[in-house]
Amino acid sequence: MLGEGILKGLGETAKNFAGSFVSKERLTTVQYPEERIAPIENTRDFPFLVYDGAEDADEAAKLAGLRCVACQICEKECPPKCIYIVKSTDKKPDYVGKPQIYPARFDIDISVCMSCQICVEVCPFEAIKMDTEFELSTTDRFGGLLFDRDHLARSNQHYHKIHPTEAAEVDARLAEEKAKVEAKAKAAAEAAAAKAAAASAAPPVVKPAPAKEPGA
Amino acid sequence: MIFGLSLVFILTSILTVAGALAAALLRNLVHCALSLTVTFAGLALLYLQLDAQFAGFAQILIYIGAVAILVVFAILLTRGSGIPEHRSFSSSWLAGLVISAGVFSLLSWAVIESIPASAARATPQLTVQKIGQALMSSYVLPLEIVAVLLTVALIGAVIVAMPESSKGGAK
Amino acid sequence: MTPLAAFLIVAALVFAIGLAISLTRRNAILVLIGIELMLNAANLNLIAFWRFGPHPEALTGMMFAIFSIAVAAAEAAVGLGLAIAYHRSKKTTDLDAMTRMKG
Amino acid sequence: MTVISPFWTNLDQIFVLLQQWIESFFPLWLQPAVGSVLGVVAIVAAFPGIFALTTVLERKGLGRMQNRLGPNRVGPLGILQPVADGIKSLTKEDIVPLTADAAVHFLAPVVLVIAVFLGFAVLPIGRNMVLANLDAGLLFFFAIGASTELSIFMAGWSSRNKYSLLGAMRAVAQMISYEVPLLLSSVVAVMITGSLSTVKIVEAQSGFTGIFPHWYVFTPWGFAGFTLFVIAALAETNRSPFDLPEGESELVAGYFTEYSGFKFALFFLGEYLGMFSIAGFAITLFLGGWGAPLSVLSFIPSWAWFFAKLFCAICFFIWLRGTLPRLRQDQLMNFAWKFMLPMSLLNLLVAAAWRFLPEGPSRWVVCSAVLLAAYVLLGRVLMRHQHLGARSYRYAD
Repeated sequence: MLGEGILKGLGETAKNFAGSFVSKERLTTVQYPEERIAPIENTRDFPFLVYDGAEDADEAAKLAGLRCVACQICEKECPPKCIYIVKSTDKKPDYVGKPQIYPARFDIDISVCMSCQICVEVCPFEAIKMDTEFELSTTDRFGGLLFDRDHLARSNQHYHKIHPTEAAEVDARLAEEKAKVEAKAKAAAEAAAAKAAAASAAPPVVKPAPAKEPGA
Repeated sequence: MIFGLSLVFILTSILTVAGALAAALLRNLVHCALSLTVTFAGLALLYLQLDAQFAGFAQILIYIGAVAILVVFAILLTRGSGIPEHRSFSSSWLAGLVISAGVFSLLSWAVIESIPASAARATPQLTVQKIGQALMSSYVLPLEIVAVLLTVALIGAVIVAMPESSKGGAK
Repeated sequence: MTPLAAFLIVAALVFAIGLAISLTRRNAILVLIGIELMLNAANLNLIAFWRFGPHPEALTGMMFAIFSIAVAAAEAAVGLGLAIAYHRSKKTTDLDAMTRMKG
Repeated sequence: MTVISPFWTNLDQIFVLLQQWIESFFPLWLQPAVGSVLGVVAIVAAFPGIFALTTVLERKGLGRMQNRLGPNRVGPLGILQPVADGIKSLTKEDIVPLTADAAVHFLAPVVLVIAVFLGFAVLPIGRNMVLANLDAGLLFFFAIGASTELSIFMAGWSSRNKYSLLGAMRAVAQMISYEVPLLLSSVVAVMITGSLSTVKIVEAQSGFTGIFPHWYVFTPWGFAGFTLFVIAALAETNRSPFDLPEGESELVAGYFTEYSGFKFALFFLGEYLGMFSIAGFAITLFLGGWGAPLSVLSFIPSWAWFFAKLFCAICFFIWLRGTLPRLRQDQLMNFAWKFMLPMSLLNLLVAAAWRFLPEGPSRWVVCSAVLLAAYVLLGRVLMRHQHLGARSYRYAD
């Protein structure tokens, strides 16, 4: 019969219309500035540099804890080429104490960045992660959106706050690596000490069979 | 009341004549058609002044509503014509002008000479109902004839204007 | 200058302009517009005479005008149909070129 | 008619009394002019006000139908949204394309709004509250309605771009082919009333039997005429299922693509006012104009009833817009010439039969039977070659 479909359709919209006044959960609109929904776990907006140190550390402490060693892999891998790194001339000790180069200048132009997270994936040192901060509007279109190293550096605690699970894994891996390095360093130190002791106890004897292979 | 005529009449007649002149002189075809519509509207107003309400509204409905759109559609359908815009006047335009001027002077001379200054008639009591009854009683034959004529004419116009391909089947 | 004479003058003027259009313009559709104007001028005459005539309640003038409006509309349709058909076959609506009846 | 106490009659005639009171300040020869000017001012103020209200109503209503809130930022509950839209359209820059034909481009919205406002002259808003009580009022309205097509064509042609010309052609073709059923379905009410004057049509529907009014919509031919009139009215004003000319998806915005700023607002106003005037006429012809729906309620002023019915008509238009998908051009034309036209011609026949059959249930049964049979038959003819089975996706499933 002609017109049946129309009446069914009208009934449907009428039900929606009436329903929206009656049951509140039908209306899914979130009044953005006033109400906010919590960002889900792996939201990502623009990268930031991680440093191990206190949340409110000063410039020097931030730089000291900075994990980035200016290897420029992320700069090369970044599709829109929005990362610019200038290596430093001197070195600074990293989290295991080994002296490493650090970025004298590390700029990201977030107006170019497309939040693809490739820099995070390629970074071997867990130095760059994706932030969830999206209210970054500025009046100045060029300078305002070009973040330098100090602006990008955020503490590990912040990283834990925004991506808890991921941060935990990263910390576990770093701790384990640190432990391995220390174990090796300790073993190397023992071997050095043993050799030094052996050398001092029998200097004239021909070099004895090598000592036990240090712990693998 | 300038020399015996009401102001409204003068304004509408100026509007009508201006529209007609514009239709004659304008170069762009669609502008001619639109000025034609202005003339139709002016004429409808003149009918209303002559208390011919039904004729005035019928004029608006039929002419402005349908014929003007028909003319404009025809103009659009025949746009690719070969006439270069600048030579839109036919070769013997002067003769045409002289003839129409002669006709106009003849008509106006006849009008001024023959019409006695008769007193203004009382406005006739005219309702649409009377027109309806007249249509049904004394004019029923012309009504039927016009009805038949309209259908035949329009079907003919459609067949004439139909593109060759679909008409081929009719042969 | 009685109102009737004024109306007739206006009608004559519109008629003359319609005649001028159809005589001087080259485009077939504009000639049809000219004819349309002439028909309208005639209608105006009819209604003017009906209104100022001896017995207006006889409705003859106005009925005549209404029928003539209907007929003029039909005529316009047929005329435009012809113009479109001619344009489709000969790709021009130039009146000076329409000299042969064939085709 | 129950005796209406003087207070209510005054309230009912409050606008007429107001008009006479203001007229009394002027010299006698000037009074009719002042009266009509007041009427015009009232209409030009009232209906654009309703237009502003409708834009909010439409956006909130459509929102609610789609499980979302309508605009609620500007003013409490979004009431000031039309003010914001108005200022926005006034301050927006008015761009006229270079190749456009400036004169016609400017005239098109003006002609549209003038034609639509003229249509309100013969609309009876309340008891003896009609601006121009013309003897052939309905014919005047349809004559003016016919001239809006011209303004749409002027807009489409003068903006000199393919999309607007296409949109204009579609709009004009649609309006012309739906004007025929619109006129024929209104002739039914004229035939039974015996007069073209809108005031007489409303008076013919103002009687009550028991508490039910004599509205035409409660008779079989009246109901059929009403539905045909409303469907044709939707097409005439390019709204809801028939808004193909402004098909955003393929025609950008149809004939008013090249308009911006105030001229676009004028087109918008013209379209909405067209909707109000045609809804007003549907009310006048079939829903008893300013008559009260129940004799008991006739103490409420007549103009209040008219505007209440207009409000319901607007809500119905919005409801339809929220529900129905857009019709394709050929479906649109098919529907007009193959369903609407035969139905309205048949409706004329049924109304004639209704008039000459004796009173009582017999003519109800005959008329409704004829109309229903025709509806089912025509419906089947139209739906014959449409396989309305479940929709099959070639690749999806």
